[in-house]
Amino acid sequence: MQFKSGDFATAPTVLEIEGLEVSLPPSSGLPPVLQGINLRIRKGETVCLVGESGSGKSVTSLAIMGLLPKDALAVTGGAIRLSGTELRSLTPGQMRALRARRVAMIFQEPMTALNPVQRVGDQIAEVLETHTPLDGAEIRKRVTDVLEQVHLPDVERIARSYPHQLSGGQRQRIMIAMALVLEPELLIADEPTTALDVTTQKQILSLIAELQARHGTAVLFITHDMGVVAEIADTVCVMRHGVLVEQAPVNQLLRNPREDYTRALLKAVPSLVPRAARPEPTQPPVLQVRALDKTYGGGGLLRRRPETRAARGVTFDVAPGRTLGIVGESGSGKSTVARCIMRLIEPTAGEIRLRGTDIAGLSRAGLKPHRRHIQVVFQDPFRSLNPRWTVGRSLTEGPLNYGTPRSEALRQARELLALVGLPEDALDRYPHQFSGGQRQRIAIARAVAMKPDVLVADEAVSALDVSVQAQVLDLLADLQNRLGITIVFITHDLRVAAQICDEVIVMQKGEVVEQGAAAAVLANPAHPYTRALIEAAPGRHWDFANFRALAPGAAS
Amino acid sequence: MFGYILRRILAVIPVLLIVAIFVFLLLRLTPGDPAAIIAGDMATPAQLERIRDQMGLNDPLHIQFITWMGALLQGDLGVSLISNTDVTTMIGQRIWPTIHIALLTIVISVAVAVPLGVLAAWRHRSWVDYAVMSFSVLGFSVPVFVIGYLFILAFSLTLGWLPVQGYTPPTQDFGAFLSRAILPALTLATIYIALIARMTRASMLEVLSEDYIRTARAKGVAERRVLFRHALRNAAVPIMTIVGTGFALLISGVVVTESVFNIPGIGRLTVDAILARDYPVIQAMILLTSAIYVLVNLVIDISYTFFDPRIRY
Amino acid sequence: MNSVPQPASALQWALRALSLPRRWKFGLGPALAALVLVAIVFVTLLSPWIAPHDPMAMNPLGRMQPASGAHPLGTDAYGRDLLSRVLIGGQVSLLIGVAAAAVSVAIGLLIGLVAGFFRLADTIIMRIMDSLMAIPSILLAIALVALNGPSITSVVLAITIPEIPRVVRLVRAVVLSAREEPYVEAAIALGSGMPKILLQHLMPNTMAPLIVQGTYILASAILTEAILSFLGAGVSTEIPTWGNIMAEGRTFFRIKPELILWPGLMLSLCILSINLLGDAARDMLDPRLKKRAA
Amino acid sequence: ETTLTAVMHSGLRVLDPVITTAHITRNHAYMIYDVLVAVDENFEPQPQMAEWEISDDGLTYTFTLREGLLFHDGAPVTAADAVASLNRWASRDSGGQIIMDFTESLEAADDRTIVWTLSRPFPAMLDTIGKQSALPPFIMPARVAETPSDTAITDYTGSGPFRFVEEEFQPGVSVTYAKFEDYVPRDEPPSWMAGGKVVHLDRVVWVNMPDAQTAINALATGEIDYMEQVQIDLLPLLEFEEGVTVEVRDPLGSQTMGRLNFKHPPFDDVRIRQAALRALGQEAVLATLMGDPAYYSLCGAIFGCGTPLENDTGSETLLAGGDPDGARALLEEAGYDGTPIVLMQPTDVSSLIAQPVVAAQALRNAGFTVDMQPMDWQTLVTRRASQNAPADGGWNVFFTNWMVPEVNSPLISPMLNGRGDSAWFGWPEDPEIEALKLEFIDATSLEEQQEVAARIQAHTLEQVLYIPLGQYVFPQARRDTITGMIGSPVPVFWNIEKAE
Ligand SMILES: Nc1ncnc2c1ncn2[C@@H]1O[C@H](COP(=O)(O)OP(=O)(O)OP(=O)(O)O)[C@@H](O)[C@H]1O
Ligand SMILES: Nc1ncnc2c1ncn2[C@@H]1O[C@H](COP(=O)(O)OP(=O)(O)OP(=O)(O)O)[C@@H](O)[C@H]1O
Ligand SMILES: [Mg+2]
Ligand SMILES: [Mg+2]
Repeated sequence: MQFKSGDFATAPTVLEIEGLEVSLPPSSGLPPVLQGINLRIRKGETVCLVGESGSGKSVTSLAIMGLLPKDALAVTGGAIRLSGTELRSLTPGQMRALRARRVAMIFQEPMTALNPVQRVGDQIAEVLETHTPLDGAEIRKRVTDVLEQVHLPDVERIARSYPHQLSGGQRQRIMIAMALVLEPELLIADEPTTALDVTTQKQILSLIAELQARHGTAVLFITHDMGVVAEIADTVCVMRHGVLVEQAPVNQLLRNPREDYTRALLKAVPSLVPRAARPEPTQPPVLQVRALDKTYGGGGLLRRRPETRAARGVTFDVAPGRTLGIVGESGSGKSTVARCIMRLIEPTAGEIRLRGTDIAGLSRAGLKPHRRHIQVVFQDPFRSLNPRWTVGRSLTEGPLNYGTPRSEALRQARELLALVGLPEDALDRYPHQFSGGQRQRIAIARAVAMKPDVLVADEAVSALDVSVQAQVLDLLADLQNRLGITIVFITHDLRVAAQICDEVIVMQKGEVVEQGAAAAVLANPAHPYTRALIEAAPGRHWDFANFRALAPGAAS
Repeated sequence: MFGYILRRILAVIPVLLIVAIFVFLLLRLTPGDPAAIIAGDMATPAQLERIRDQMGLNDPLHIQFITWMGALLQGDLGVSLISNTDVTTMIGQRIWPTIHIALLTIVISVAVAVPLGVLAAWRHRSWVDYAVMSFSVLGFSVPVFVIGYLFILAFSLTLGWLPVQGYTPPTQDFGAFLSRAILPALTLATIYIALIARMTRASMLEVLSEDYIRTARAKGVAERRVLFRHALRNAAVPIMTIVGTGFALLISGVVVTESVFNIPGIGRLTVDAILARDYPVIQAMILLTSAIYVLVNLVIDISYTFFDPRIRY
Repeated sequence: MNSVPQPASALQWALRALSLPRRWKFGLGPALAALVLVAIVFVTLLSPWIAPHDPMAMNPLGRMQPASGAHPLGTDAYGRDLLSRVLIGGQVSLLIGVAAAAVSVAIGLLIGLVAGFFRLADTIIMRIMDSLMAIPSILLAIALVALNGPSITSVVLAITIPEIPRVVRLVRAVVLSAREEPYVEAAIALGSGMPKILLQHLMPNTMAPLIVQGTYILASAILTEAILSFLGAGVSTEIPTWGNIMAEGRTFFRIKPELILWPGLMLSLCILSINLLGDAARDMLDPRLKKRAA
Repeated sequence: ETTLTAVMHSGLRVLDPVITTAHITRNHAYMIYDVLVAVDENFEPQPQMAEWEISDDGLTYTFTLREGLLFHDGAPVTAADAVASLNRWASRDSGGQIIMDFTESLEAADDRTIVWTLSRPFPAMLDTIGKQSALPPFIMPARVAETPSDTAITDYTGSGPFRFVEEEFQPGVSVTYAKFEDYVPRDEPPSWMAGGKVVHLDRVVWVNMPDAQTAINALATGEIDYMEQVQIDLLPLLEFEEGVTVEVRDPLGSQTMGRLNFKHPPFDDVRIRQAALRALGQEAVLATLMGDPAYYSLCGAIFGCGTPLENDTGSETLLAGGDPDGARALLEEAGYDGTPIVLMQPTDVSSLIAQPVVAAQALRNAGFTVDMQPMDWQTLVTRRASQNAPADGGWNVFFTNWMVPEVNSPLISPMLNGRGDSAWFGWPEDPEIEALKLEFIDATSLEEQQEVAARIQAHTLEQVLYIPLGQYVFPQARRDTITGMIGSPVPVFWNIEKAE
């Protein structure tokens, strides 16, 4: 494994944070969210910020941007300097002129971060309109370019689409494009690739690297994916509970982590080597999907827009107690399949048999008795939680629907919160008061609370740091052992897939291109796309848990 | 979408049919006798009876309904019982002043209220917010005629800038139209400004706490643009609803302003007709307003899909 | 520095003494508003005992008197005591205003939720609403009074029926946007029934616009009542209401503006307080606007 | 070109002066039609379109049309037109009906001569066809006058001093008249509806302004020239207005009155009717209605004060402000059981709003139980025609106003009809009043008429056929640029000059 080995001793400092403290309003009586953060990023350097979910990574980046939520959080101490300018003393106007042009940020949750009522192309163009004197045609050209740079297919259609018409990964790439389009001095990327498949991720990472090489962009990269860290970091910072616990060059940190927490974190990184196969199932499949088709309709005021065939002839079976992984390109139709299975959207054609019944054509009322047997964790945890409901209320909603008494439901909810590693007082808080990973854990807890037969998890762990991720995966495994839950697990993370899946299907452009036992597919990919996927897995030559490189050949 | 619009336009027909039956029955349930108004105070019961016969008011209800519907299907709205004038002509004379003033009112209201509401939401709980609130409260709770009188007192009687009353069609003399229409439009606009500003504020407050607003700011977009391009459009659906239903209401005429400013609009026509039980005029007016409502509502519904592409029909 | 208790803190102290739940942290504005509203309702209810004169007793030879000791606000065109009329006027006005607002919002909300959520219901319900909207309340009022005789119920109905479609439209519009939110899908996936989704997930989204619309209806119902009563389709003009006191004062707008001023002031104060309270309630319903409290 | 813009007391909607008795329609008719004979300010009939001769036996009236009379379409006015118009009028007007009862023949002898032969003398003949209210016999072309009298006419050709501009007519909003250039006025000076109708204006526009303050403001700024009626309470607004004159044009004004329902208890009992009369006082009603004593006068005369038949027998308590104690005693005596009396209150007619309110209070004071029911005028008009019991959609009391010229003679006053079901609403069954009216017809001199009238007055108030509540008049307002208005109960627009 070759780490980046840039020497920045002479490079000018782009970002310098000294003693940063961010607090909740004094009336809350809670300790500061961030304490004494010191951080420096030099020209051309990539600093990766890793750490527990909820440790303050996003808050740090928002503080730099000067975009902390007004009534909730405020910088209460320290300094943030961009190339020597103290940002905290700038007027709002000066700060505005700086954003996107000199510091750009990619936000963690692309669905909520994009304006739902504007075409994504226009949202990118707006950056150019605001900060450059370019004319309409030039702007359009630049937008098309940048969309191509982030490897979006069908650029014309995508630019014309509204956010809700794009897949999670496509939205994330829109965010990335928006941040990159002006080639800023400092790029803050808050988990920019969690929703991307590894091939796309690789392209994005190289795009950022390219930018860095050309302009000396300084990058603050927040991620949970140690593979990515291994690939791109110059320096790694580890955060926990609002404090920077360790900061070291990547080489040193991966080989010789100083802090116990860092060691624990690295130990939790799952291996790319598929786990040992479980015995073949004997029971009949609990979920059967046959020739599933989904076409998104065109619409348009007078003229019909072209349609999108998001799923074509998808067919698979899952036996009780087994885990099926769905991997594949972003925009290949994974979420579409999941939403069809859940019957949240109407499949265009095909059959979905849940415990023997075809639910593809059932009415709303007819579906109700089946709902409790199949649950979902959405790709977009924030939007899938009602912002006006406390977490407790969301967690008990399902059980209450099926007759669990309130006190019992609450007790369960509290247990589940503990299981997913959230404090008990979370029950009374609202979704917007949590970090991205915390919200995802809430969403998982909500689905699990129903004790379903089938759990569809759409990128359920991608926003979690590896240690929590490991806990959650253990939790799922445990549930599976105890209750025989069947899991359909949609993921980009081949490490995760390798660790928990019995079977894997690989999707590309709405079709299943490869299908089989996890060990077989991941170890000996037959389809060229699968092979490309595995090739692209970051950090696949490093054995994180043991702080050393893998023996050559072990991974492929 | 095109099919949807077509369906909605076709839906006018059943709506009008329901309204027609409903209004017809409602009118026949209300006491009142157009014959009496025609005949005047001195008429004897026998004379009244003869006039009623003459006007067909003594026919059985279903006959009256069929006669009326029959004529209606041929596009004939009938003749006013009181003035013997063709109803189509009457409405034709009276609807334009109402439409012109309604348009002017809505334009003024939206132009003033939306920025005010945006400002109030942006400076939530500041003096701007409270000032907008106080203004709205006045707009809600002061009778329209008071506002009208005050405007007349100020602009016409004291300053002598504008005429007190009357209406000139814009096609005839646009300057004269404006000078006469501006006060009634402003008067009506006070209520609508109040309502729309409050609605804008309420709706904007929800939107301003969304993540994409933060994104827009992160792009370095000017605050004004953040408010008007990003937030307002997301907040637009309820605002549009209020504007739309308000416009529909204005189109059906506002009696008080029409009286205070002596505008020959359809609001007065309707009320006069109701008070005189001039059945053909009332029926025609209500049919007309419901047709207008259906169309205005269609426009509102279509505008939703423009403001919020997630809305589908 | 200053040991004299500030009115603000005195007020907050008073509220604390009433031991309102701590969650109900009022600002000064809403607290004042609540106080004003309670005061108005109180005075209105007690008016038969407080009012210095019989509000209906006429004195044709003592019309339009200026304020005096006997008539603190003067007398009206029939020589009736204005103060007594304004005090008692709140009874019918508030009843009609509150009833009209409550009924139209409640019914409109229910219908609007259903119309917004179910496509089929939408087409049918909204066409019916379109037709209802076109019926002038004057006509309706005359018909209702003819059927039931003059009563507050008839007036409320006549005002409410054309108002409901407007509420329905508003609610529906909000629901149309909100129903596409993933949390609604999540609720469906969790097996929540339609009533629950409509009432618990979608309804809170409609609160902010409904509070605005509701206070507007309240105010306009009070004013419309006067118009109806002057067309003989409302409550008797003998019984004072804020609306008909103002409407009777219309002629005297320039001669004796007090006739409009006092009832208008009462009405404005009511609407202002209700608005302030509504805003406070709304802020409380929307956790994102609420400052984070421990 | 001079245009006079006038705000009239109401909007013009009905254009047929025979089918309706609405004052605005009558005013309109005086603009575009002419009459054969007209009463002058001394209540004397004078020739207008025609001179007359009466045969010595008083049975034959020969009318000769003036030369040069033309309709607006250019056709000459002929005797045949006049006969057709008189016939149509007589089929509607109560006075006309009486004459027709005595008519042997009514014929056009030649183009300009009309011969009207009666079967018995009818001394009030000329007064009746020359009356200015409520239904004067206007002369229309024969083709129009042939329309049945219960169908509204649709051709508005007249021979009066103004032409109706049909294209500019907006019912209830505005109506435009243009000077009829070919009109030949008489030579005498104008006096009420008689005399020369010389037109100095090119156009007259009547607009209806539902809001009284708007009209006042418009008058103040000169946007209009004339207001037919100014609400008394608004007079202070014009007081200091330069260039505006407020004055009374109509010397008689109107009478306001209450009418009881004879068909149902309690007012089928004369004592209870008398109690109601005693309960009321004119001053309270008038003061509330008008405000300023300059514009009302207490008047107990059913034929109006300032008229030849004036007499106020029996009205003492009304003039003295009521006698609640006397009323209570009468109620006691009659054994009134407290049944609520239904008092209809029209809420949309400004000249009738105050009476019910004041009366309700006075009646309650005297011990009546009153159920005052507000309603719009149309509802009232329907309901007053109902002979049902009050609790069942009928009524007990309502109020109305008549112009004095509409009640100043027992022959025309609708309130004095005693023919039960065919009488005016309230339906008194009173043969005695009918007999008295016949005596009145036969009276040949004013003195004789006054004597019978006094007995009618006494009888009316004793039986309480109705309760006269006094007389009032609305002032008019004009810009000072308007001169030459003649005083008369009907506002007319001839003789008026407008300075620029
Ligand atoms: N608006 C807010 N109000 C109150 N607390 C908040 C708010 N936003 C974040 N927090 C809290 O601040 C802490 C840090 O959150 P932050 O979003 O920075 O976490 P993170 O490190 O980005 O986590 P993740 O990896 O899960 O995204 C968390 O405990 C979170 O609950
Ligand atoms: N509502 C919609 N209307 C139109 N097109 C849609 C809609 N939703 C998704 N699509 C399109 O369907 C395709 C599949 O989307 P889907 O969300 O299933 O992808 P995915 O495999 O989940 O991708 P990711 O890993 O990026 O989440 C994409 O090309 C997307 O643009
Ligand atoms: Mg985060
Ligand atoms: Mg997806």
